[in-house]
Amino acid sequence: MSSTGLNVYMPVVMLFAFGFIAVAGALLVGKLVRPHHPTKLKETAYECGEEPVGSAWSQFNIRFYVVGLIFIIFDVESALMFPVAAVFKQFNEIGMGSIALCSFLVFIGILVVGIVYCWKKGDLDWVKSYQHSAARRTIKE
Amino acid sequence: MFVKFLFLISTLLTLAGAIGVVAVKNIMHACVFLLASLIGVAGLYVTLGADFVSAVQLVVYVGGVVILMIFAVMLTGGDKADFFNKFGFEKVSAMGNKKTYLVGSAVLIVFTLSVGKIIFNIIDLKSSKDPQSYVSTVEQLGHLLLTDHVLAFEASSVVLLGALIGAAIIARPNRGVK
Amino acid sequence: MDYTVTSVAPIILLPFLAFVINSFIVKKFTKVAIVISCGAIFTSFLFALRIFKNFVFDVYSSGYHVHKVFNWFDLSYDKIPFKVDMGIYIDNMTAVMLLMVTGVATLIHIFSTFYMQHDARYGRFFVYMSLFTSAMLGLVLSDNLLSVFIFWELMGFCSYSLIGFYYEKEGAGNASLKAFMTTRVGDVFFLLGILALWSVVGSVRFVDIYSAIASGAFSNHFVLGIPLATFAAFCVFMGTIGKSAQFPLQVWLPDAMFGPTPCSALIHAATMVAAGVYLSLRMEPLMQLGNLKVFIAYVGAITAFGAATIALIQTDIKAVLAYSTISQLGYMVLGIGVDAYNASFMHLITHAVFKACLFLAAGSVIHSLHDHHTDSHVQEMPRMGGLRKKLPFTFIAMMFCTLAIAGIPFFSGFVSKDRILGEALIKAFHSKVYIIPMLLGFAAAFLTAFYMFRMMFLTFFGEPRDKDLHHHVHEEHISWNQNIPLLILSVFTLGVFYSGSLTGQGEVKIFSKRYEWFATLIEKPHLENFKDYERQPFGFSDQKSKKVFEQSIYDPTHGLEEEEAHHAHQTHVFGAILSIIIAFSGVGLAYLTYIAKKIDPRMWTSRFSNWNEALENKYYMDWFYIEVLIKKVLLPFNNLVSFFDMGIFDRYAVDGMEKVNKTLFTGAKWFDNLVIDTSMVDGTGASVKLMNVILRTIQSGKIQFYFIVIVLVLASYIWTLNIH
Amino acid sequence: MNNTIVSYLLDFEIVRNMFDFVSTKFGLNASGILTFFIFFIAAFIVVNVMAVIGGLGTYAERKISADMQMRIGPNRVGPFGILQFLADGVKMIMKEDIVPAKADRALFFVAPTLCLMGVFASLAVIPFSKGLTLTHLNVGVVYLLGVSSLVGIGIFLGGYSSNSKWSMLGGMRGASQIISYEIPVTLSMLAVVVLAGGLSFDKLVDAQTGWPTGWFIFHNPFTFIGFFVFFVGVLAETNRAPFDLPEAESELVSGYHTEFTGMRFAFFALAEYVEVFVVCGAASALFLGGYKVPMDLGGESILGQILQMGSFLTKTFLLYYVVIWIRWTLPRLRVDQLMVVCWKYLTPIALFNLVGCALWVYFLNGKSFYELVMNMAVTSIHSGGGH
Amino acid sequence: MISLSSYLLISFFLFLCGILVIIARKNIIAILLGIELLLNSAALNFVAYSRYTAQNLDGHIFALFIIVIAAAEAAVGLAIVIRFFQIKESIHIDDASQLQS
Repeated sequence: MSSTGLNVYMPVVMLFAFGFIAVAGALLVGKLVRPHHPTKLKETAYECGEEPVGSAWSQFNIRFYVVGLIFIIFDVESALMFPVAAVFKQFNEIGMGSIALCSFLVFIGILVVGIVYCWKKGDLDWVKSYQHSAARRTIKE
Repeated sequence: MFVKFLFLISTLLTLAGAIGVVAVKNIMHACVFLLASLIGVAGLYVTLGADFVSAVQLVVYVGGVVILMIFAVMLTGGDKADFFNKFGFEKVSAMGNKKTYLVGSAVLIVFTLSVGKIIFNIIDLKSSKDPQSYVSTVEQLGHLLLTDHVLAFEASSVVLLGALIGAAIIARPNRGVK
Repeated sequence: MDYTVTSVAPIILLPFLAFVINSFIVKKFTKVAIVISCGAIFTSFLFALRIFKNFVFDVYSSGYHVHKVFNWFDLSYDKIPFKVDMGIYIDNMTAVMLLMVTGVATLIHIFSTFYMQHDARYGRFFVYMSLFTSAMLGLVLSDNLLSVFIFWELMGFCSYSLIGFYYEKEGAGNASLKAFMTTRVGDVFFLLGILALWSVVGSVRFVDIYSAIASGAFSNHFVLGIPLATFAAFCVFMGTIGKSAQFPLQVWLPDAMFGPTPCSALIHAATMVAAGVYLSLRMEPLMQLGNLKVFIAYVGAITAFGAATIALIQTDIKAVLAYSTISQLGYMVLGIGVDAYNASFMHLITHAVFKACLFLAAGSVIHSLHDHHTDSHVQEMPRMGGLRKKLPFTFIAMMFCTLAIAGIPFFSGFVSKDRILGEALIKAFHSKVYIIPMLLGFAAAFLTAFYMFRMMFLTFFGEPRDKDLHHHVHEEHISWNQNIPLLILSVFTLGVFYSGSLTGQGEVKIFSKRYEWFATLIEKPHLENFKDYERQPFGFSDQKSKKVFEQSIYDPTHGLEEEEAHHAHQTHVFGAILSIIIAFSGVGLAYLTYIAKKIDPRMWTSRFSNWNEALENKYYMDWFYIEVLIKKVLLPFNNLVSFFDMGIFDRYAVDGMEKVNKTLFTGAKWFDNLVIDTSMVDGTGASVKLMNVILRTIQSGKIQFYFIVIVLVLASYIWTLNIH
Repeated sequence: MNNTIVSYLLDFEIVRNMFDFVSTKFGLNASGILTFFIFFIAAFIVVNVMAVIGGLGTYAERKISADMQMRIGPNRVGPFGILQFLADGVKMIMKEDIVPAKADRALFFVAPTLCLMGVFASLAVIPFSKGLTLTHLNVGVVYLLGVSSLVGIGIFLGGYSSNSKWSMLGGMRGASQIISYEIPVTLSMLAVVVLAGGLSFDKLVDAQTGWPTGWFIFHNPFTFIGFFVFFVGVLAETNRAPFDLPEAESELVSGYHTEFTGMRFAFFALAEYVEVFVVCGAASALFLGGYKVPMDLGGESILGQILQMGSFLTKTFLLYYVVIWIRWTLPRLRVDQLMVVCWKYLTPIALFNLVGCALWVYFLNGKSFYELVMNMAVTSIHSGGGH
Repeated sequence: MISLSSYLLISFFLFLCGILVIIARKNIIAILLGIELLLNSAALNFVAYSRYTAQNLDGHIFALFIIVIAAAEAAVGLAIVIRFFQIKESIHIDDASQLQS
């Protein structure tokens, strides 16, 4: 086909560009047509009519991080699993399926060990661990 | 043709992102700049014919690492010094000052000189033909991961397991209370 | 499949696997762990039997060996080769060693299940034992000095942890530390030797060293003016001295008896101390090249004699055995010194068998003698006596072994020791230098017979000296893990297993099949075979084609001329008769002293009182090491260094500045406090601050500072590279 | 290596002639330029069609909800109010663009941009048909995952940049929910990849057949479960009900886009609706035979492509309808239930499916359930004929 | 087309930026960002070399494992940061200069 095989990535770049252009262009076009009368009250954050106190950028609970942590590990492992899964069938056809299956299963088994550990330790349930910690804190204090 | 274009914008994205990570004062912006830089690196991978690596770069970095970084920023209490907050923000927004940047640039100069002594005389920016045509690497990578590098494949899963358990133990909410 | 993979690798892997598994499960399932350990070592014993059969019965050839090499890591940069291989090298010596180690270890494991069963750390003992056994097997199987060194250190660690097994007991910790440190001295030299060999040969594999020696690569290499061959040989031999407790460094072995008796049997009698001798035997051509034989002979003879004399006055049964071990090791080293290669290795094997048996027997004696007042086991011989009736099987086994070690004919000890002494005699006839070692050897033989029988008589004969203790001893019954191992071992103290004839000379034909296998198969490495030697890569499976190695036949002349051989035979026969006489006289003297009570031992002690005192202080060796070497030499050195560090540097560099500051300040205030005051004080103060800052920054926990240092070091390294 | 719309069009004589004509006319190798133009036109068409579909999505949502709640719904603008979304668009543009005082202005712009870029970029690999699709990257599935994870960052930044409590909570929830539910989705995709033996969408679709018997959803029991795992997962990833916690009106006013007005909000909404279409398309391509038509009617010709597109869009819109239907049927989950559903039910099930598929491929050589049954029937008939 | 040296220069520049971030920033999370830059530059080098000099894909494998390591490093490092923040209420690097809190 065409000069290099990389042309297949052309649409990707274009679509990124479209995404950007859409937002930027629309905002620019909007500037021309839309009114702009900022007032103090408009520019305060909406909190159901309450006066916003302090910043929203306060500290969040650590459970979010634990979830993200488990996610990234699984994400990486599945990303590594993709090529293996892609060639699994070929290996099975050329008769090396047992090797592929064994390494695949070992990989998934180790993955399962991780999730089982987190399950047992209560990292997966959202509220309970938090309540435990809160209860302990109150007891401790 | 398109390759050069892609290379160009990826390079621009990468370097701009890197400079932004170095320069900006707001760590959330730094994270976004890092995101840009990583996407640029993914584009560079594409120009190098490493399609799967670039896809994994997108999945893992863009989808995983950056989100984790942002979470960590939020968990350590945001980034602005001028808000009242009991977690010591004035420390959190310590994104370096003149002194540290001076020291860093001095070290960089030394490092650049010593590395440049080697690379600046072997460098040529306008070399010639394209080495290989672009082919799909997924199957080859799968073969390699199952034959030559199978041990590393399994070992990486063990590494990740260790990272998961260790990080979970470290970051567990009710750990400090015990 | 490859021979090394199918039947050699399991020997080392199984015990190691047992160690790995047990170290996880030993807390929960102690029984399972013990079964695993014993099963693993027994399985590898079966494998060793198979190898022994392949080597001795299938191919009956002295030159036959299997050598497989695999690449450990390869850091070769294009011009500079840096490639480290590991490999497995098996010849007849290895096969015999494997059989001995695995067999003895199996029996000791079985005995330990009886001896240690009431112990608190029953399971952990077996974990250590498995690791130790696998390390010993690896050492025997390895084909280069580097892996030998690795396993060597591994065994050192195991002995450290096994000597300190009863760490709550008084002095056990110190004993383990002593053993560790003392052998460390030898290991440092050993490592030096390895490096020296590397510098010449470019490899540390045995075969490469042999070929280098054969091709005379060592000529005109010198370190510090002495030939490098001598230097390397001396360093390697220092390793032997440290490991198998030769003269200057023998102090650790007696203290090593703090460990449980089975581990004493395995480590400090049968195998580990033998490893040193094994190494010297492997490197024998190097010793030859380095003209170190006389030195070795002297070291061995002195060790043998000195240890035997110390053993005379010991009252602790295990101490007697420990000193006899040192003495027997001295014999082996003496054998190396006097070119009795074969005999020395034979003595290694025989000694391993009977000394293991002796220790196990002593263990069963100690185990049966339980003092209920102090709730402890008794090891003192003066409190024993008359145990023959109570412990008949132990008595039988121990008697066999005692006969063997004392050198009574028809027993293994006689065969091997007598051959060593015979060779020494021949050497002595040839050159005057060897006369003293020869005499010391014979004297040690006499003493050996004496103190071993003294131990026997004090333990088993006569009237029980501690009635209450003797009363509590239970009647011994035959049981699979108490005395069956002893009896099995004691069977193998008979000479016929090692040599056809009583003197170990000549050959015996039965059904036209030679039964002089030991003297025939174990030979010095023929260097010329290694001149052009190619090794097979790992997995390359051939049996090195048994056809290539024709069956070797026993050569009664040992390759000597006619009258030479005749003379040698006469000398051997003379030596044999002499040693028989000596042994019997020793036994008789012991009999007169301790059974017939004709002679009062106190008479000896009073007559040689000052010598006796020296013996009781073990020739002041410990005193020398601790009082003189450590306290007078090492500590002052340390103090000097630390003094320079703290005293000079801190005081004068840091505090001194402040002192200067103070004095200047006072002086300034004293006569004038306008100009000098401000300038001086602030200046010096600033300088003090500066110095403090500098000193502090280096040690601050600032990660970024460390990172900067790393980057700069990296940069400097890159700067030094020159790539064109 | 990849077949794109260009490589499909180049099979036609006309196109090649056109290429040659232009090349000779301008005396240069015009293939690159023409490729660019074709791609540009195609991408432009796709983007606009998608925008319209997203707009229609809002309309359809209102209509269907009205239908379910016995209302009439929008009926003023155009016939049946079908032009409602245009009116909405005009209104959005005319709206004043308010940026809160304490907001992070830069990220306030970046957030919707990231969302839209991610969603549009994921359109590149949606297989409308074998030929007339933008491009079949050979890492299609992984690419889809990667770019769609941009949306999560966009949503989070949207919550963060508008410095408001509701938005912040919504953003955090949205990000954590999206990343959590990415795991079961990825694992179900892996199961399909194992069966098909390839990552690009054309490989994945060509491994199926036009008849439902050859779809991956009916391939074996594991994939049958896996489809539902996948569907629930993508529902959560697009913040659709019952997983719309990030924009839960009742708790957080409007979630991460509380502070967004005018076009910015419009882009968030557009991104959401287009992403729903994208994931429905992915689901139909992975599990429901994608663009396959029974008996490959039409084959490679344009007509065949039209038919394929028809079958693909039919399945996709059916799933789209199901999505909306679910939204107006099921109540919303609590956040703890959300996490429990993801980590304790979907992920283990997905892992189980993955292992099951691997074993299926290993032991049954990847034959589908239907094939096995047919073989059994055939063999039994033969044996029956035997006596 | 594009030469190897250009990729090397880009990755070198990334490396420099990473070093500068690590040295100049005082915020631990920012330092982790710098580490990500370093790892990316290394991976870029690997892939570039595997395209231009080597004929095999080992460079890609290396890049994959670098990504794996980077993910693990980010997970553990950020966990440490968060724990440290809960103890010290600060993520200033200079507060992390003692071994015990």
